[in-house]
Amino acid sequence: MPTGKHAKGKTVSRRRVLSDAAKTACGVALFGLAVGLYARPSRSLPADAVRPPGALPEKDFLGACVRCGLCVRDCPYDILKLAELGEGVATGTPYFTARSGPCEMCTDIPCVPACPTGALDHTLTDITKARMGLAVLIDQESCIAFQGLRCEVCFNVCPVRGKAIKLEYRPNKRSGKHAVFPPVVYSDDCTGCGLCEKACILEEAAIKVMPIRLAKGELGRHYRLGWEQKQKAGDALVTPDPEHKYNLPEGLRYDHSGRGLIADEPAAPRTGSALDTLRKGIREAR
Amino acid sequence: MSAVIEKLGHDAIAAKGRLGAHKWLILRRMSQLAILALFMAGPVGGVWILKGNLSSSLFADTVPMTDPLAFMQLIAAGHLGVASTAVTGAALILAFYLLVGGRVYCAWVCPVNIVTDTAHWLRRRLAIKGSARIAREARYWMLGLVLILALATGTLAYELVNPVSMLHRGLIFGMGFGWAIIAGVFLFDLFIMKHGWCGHLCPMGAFYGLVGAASLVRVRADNRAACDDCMECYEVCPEPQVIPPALKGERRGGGEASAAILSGACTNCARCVDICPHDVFNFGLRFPAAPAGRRQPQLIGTARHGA
Amino acid sequence: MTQSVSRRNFLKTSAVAATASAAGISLPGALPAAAQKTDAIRWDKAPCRFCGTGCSVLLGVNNGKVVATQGDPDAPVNRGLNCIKGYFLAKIMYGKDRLTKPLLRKKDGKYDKSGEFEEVSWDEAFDIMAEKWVAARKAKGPKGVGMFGSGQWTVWEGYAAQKLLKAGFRSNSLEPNARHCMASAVGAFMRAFGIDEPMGCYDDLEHADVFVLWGANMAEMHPILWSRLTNTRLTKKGSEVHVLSTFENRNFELADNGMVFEPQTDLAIANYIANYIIQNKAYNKDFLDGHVNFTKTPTDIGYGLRGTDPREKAATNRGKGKLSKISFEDYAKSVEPYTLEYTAKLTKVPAEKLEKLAKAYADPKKKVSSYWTMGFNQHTRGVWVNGLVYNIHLLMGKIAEPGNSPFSLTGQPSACGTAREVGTFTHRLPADLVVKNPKHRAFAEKIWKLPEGTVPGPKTSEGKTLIHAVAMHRALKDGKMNCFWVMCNNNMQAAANMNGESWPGWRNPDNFITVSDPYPTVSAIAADLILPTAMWTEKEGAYGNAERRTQFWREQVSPPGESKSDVWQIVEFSKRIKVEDVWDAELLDKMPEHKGKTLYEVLYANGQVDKFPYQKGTVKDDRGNEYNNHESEDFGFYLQKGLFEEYRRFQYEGPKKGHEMAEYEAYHKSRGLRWPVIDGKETLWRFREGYDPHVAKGEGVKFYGKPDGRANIITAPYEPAAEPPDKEYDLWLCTGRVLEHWHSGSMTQRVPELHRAVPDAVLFMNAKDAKKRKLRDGSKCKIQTRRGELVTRVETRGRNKPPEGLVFIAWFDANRLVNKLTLDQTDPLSKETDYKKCACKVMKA
Amino acid sequence: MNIAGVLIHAYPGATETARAALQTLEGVELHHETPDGRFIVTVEDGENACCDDTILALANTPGVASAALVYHSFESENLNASAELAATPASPIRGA
Repeated sequence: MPTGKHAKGKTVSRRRVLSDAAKTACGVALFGLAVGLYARPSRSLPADAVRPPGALPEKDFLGACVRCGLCVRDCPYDILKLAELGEGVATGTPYFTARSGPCEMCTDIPCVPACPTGALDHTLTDITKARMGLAVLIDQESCIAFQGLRCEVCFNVCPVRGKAIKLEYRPNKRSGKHAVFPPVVYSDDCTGCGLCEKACILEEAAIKVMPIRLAKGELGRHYRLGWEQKQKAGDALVTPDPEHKYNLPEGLRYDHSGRGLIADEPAAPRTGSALDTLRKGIREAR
Repeated sequence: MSAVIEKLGHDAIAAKGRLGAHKWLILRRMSQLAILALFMAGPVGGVWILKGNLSSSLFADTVPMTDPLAFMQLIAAGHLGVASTAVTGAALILAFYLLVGGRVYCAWVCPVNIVTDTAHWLRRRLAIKGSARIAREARYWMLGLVLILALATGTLAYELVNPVSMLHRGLIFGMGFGWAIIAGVFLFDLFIMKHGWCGHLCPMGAFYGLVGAASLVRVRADNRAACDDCMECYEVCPEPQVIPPALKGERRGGGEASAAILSGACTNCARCVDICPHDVFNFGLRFPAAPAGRRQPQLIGTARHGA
Repeated sequence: MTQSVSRRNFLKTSAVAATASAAGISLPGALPAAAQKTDAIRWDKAPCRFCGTGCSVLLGVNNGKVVATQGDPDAPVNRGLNCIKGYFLAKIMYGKDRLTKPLLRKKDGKYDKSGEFEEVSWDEAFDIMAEKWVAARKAKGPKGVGMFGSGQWTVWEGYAAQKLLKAGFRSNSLEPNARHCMASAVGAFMRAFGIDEPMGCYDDLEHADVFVLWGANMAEMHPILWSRLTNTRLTKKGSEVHVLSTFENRNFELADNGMVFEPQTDLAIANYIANYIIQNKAYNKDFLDGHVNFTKTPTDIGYGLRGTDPREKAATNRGKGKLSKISFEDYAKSVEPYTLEYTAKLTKVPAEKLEKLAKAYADPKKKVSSYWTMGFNQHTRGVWVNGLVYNIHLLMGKIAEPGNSPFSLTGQPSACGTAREVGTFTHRLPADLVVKNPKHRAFAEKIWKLPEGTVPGPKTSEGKTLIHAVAMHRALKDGKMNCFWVMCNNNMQAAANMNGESWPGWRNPDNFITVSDPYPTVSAIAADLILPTAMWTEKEGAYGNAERRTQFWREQVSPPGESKSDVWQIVEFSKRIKVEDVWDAELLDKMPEHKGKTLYEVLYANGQVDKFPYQKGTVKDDRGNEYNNHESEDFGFYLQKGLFEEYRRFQYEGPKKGHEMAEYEAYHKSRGLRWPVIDGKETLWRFREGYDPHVAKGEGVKFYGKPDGRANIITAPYEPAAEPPDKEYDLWLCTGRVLEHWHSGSMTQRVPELHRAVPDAVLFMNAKDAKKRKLRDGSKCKIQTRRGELVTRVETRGRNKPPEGLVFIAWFDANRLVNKLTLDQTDPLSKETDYKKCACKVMKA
Repeated sequence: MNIAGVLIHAYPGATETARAALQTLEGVELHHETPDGRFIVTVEDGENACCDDTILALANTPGVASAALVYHSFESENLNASAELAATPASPIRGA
């Protein structure tokens, strides 16, 4: 750094130079402290702002995005916008809100290659592998599908339906003769695109895209789910028992790992006479 | 000195005509506005020549350009796996400014320069005196701070408040409260400190200053023999400390100084070229050191103004 | 102060009510009601406005506006549940662009075909309409005028329309849009059983073990019935669900045996199952001997296209349907060619799936219920394929008993109640009577107190009178029909081949088209006179759902502006037609007392329809709430009750038994009664002794619709489709609906949430087909057929997954008029349009 | 503000005297009478008769066999307090 020596050859004392430098340094450091403190809260993304597909985890993303807006330009559905000062999202960084403009999950993902710095991870080529967030059906009380009504709009509009979101079939205990079709989200496949949140027909969406860190719990590493392990291994991890034998009364069998006690019903012969079928018909109806 | 201020530029106008005396200023403004227009053509007119903003952009979907300072902040923030587009973009811009002159960015591209120039012009019209005393080196501390901030917070913290990217991105993508920071810079330059932001604080200016130190195209005082010490170039130059070596020819450590203004701080804004009635200054390369004397241009009109 | 005083009164009333109830004293007058009404919403029942399931809902009305709805917890069909459309019933009447005044195309003050719409009064609207209708009737005879009604009409709207056309204008040109949806089902019922409407009911959903869906997207089109079917599948051990469809849809999620077959080859599948039953001797010999005749139907009957079409010229037995008796052996031989290998190859369905289905039908122990809707009915061999499933059920004797039920599901809320039972078809009269039978015509004239010969037969001195829906648009285009009144449907958007037939027909300069609708639909835009119509609970009404359940509702809110109900419009219009304008002098001489009268006095103020007095407060519920009835207030008598009671006489005194209904007031008290209702007792399963009062003791089963009490097994072969794909148009095009929207979307598209959920009709396409045409999910594409083209977006990840070679698109979108693409091919017997299969090509747009 | 609903049983044959006596009591209002001599009566605070005393007094008015208090609503005089009381939301779990 050139020292402040004046052209006129008047020597400036070293002390003065150092004190000047110190004053400048302090002023700048104070400014730096202010900016640093301001930067800290902006690290936490508000829950309803969702980063574009392929975005790095939030902390790394803020260190990788130069706020250039090229991804905003290349989104064919124009849902991305750059955060403006005062919007709670780090100024200039791209985001979308699921309820008003969800990601339409383009199969060729035009926004990712557009990012010059790699803040949107260029290795993402299959849109179903994107993890922008996780849809969670938070409010089961207001979701009318949980009450037994036939809605399933979120299931119908999901581009990864049948994997990211499935309908669970349950008998409707209250009505006794209907079924209930509650939608269930599976975090392995949900990309967090937000199409379900936008389509939800309630005044306030019952299904919302949450940041993954808020939505996901985590199984202790010390424990595994037995049936999943068996399926993954393809076979029992510990060799199954040899065949069991039991003392049983006549006409009964015992299925060890299945349904337990089984009575063999004699097959009812089909009588030729019309009256039988008639009487059987009414008996069964009652 | 006040007499000089009122009649600032009259001789140049007398010598080269109103247009000739503002040639470089007009060219500069056209360049700044043209770049902005190219960026705005997309969202406003649907004509996509230049996409993105000054932090990073794509020319005709092929040529990537990235702001090198932003690139350095990325590295400092720990994002080492920067994608190739940004690397080529930064290299391209760096090479360009190495060629054309580091702080050419400030004079010919940066939108905030228009803001600070207006403030400076207004300051002169309102004859506001008094300027806070901050050393010009403060911007180098600011540059260091920007990189330390990126290192410490792991994010591009400075970009949250950087007026340059804020203004440009605001114009293209939506300003929000960004205008508050721009107004801050404007008022700072107007009331608190002459050439406050660009001259003393802007880390981008500092960065491009360092790049400019080695750049090829320079303003040269080849015709310094014709200088009649009217001091108008000192008045209009935002970085007056760069002029004496080239104009006066004495190098601090003695010996003949190069006719070219070598200091990186010079923004190649060519105000000196415009203002000087005797065409002492002109654009050239940093070599050769010796001034190439040139025939004195014919004076239009006869009045030679007083000292 | 006022607030606290009313609060005090309220508390005092509560005190009185509580004390009275504690002491078991019933208080006179409105005191208890005032105490009960906590949030000032009046609840009353109504059947849902949409599909044929017939869920009952409770409407909450607060100072003249529907503010809330709820599923009716006490309704047996849905027990408090609704689908997504039912959930929004409160919003469908309040679209922003609701029509409130009649609109007539005018130029410088006079009607002009190419003028702009201007608001006119009801008088001016009906005057110009009467003038046009009388002129057209005189000039072009019975076919000069025509009315296109709907399966969404209430029962009395259909009945009043029938009287206006058949008795008033002496013309049989009355068709419902149910021609597009249920005509094939009716044809098959009449040929097999001699009487219309299914013999089972919804309880079969709980009793059956096996469910077979033939071309029925129940999961989306009958959501609550699908919910009941799913519950049985989940809770009953050994129950199975078989689904047959031309593309994979939502029902495949629950299907144990889902089959995607080549369009039109369902004929072969049904014949194969019959063949399997016969080869394995699984048929119920006693049932066949006791109750079934074997017949065959003429083959190669064409595709209902215009006569000039080469395919029609090539048809040997064009439009013929006369059955002829055959023996059981002949029938066995006729289905013999449909072996498993042949059927599997033809249908492209894996053989083991076909066999699994056949086994389920053939297993005597398993109760089987078959369900079908448009996949079977909208089919160029619709009547045949309906009959082929009846054959299977008849072979096994699995019919008309709990759990065993071939069940033709109805699309519209009152296609059964109005179109089929009241008979608003060109060839029908109420309660299964037919126009071509002189005795039936005479009976109608007796009930209606009209001179003999008023109701025209199929052929009169003025030429042929019968004209079905598709022929109407052709007649409009050819100028044979000049006046057309479209009520309660959106036929411009719904009819096939819009560019070729519908649009030129309606815009033919010498035609006068009237459309009655609450909203500015595509049909309204194409019309010359638009009449603003009251919707659903803005009028007293009655619907009949798919299980013969007739449900009534009261007028709960007043229609907006000057809009009036369809029945008011029909009866008001009849005031402007003098009898002399439409009856010839010779007919009038037979009943001179009608001379000089208007059709209103002859048809409606005839001592029967105006029998019941009406004054404010006549209509009230058992909780003391009073309801309006804008029609009866206008005409001075209880119009709806009069029409219904006169209609009921057809059921009790008419030649055809088996359609009896309860009296008017009973339906206001209950959530619908399943007819025949004989001395207050409903019928669940028809033709079965013990369940059906028309079957005497000891008869077991009696198909009393047929003179000999025996049903018909009708053999029919597989015949190819009218327009299969070829080199240039290389894909099948299938059209249909989605759960979130009803028909042409004129109501559901105006509900913001439903529009947001499903904004536009996308083209469901197989991913491989898309890749071959350089298309991917979401890219714009153009669909083109020989008749028109359309631009929309491709969907390869959606709810419907078509096989390679077939694409599907819904027709609810007014911006993407799918029926520009479809072919106006029909089943030559039932004249029902086939929207499910024609050839198209798809390219990048 | 006190409002009470009281069921009065009169002695057989003494309904006339009971009715007359009831009408004289302040703050008492006769609403309904059944043939078998039962009265439905509401009791409110009068200027100088407090509701509770009146209820006690009812028991021993001539011709009255028994007076059973069935309904009693007491609210503080100012309105909004009572409004809040009325508007307490039903527990969310059970649903409105």
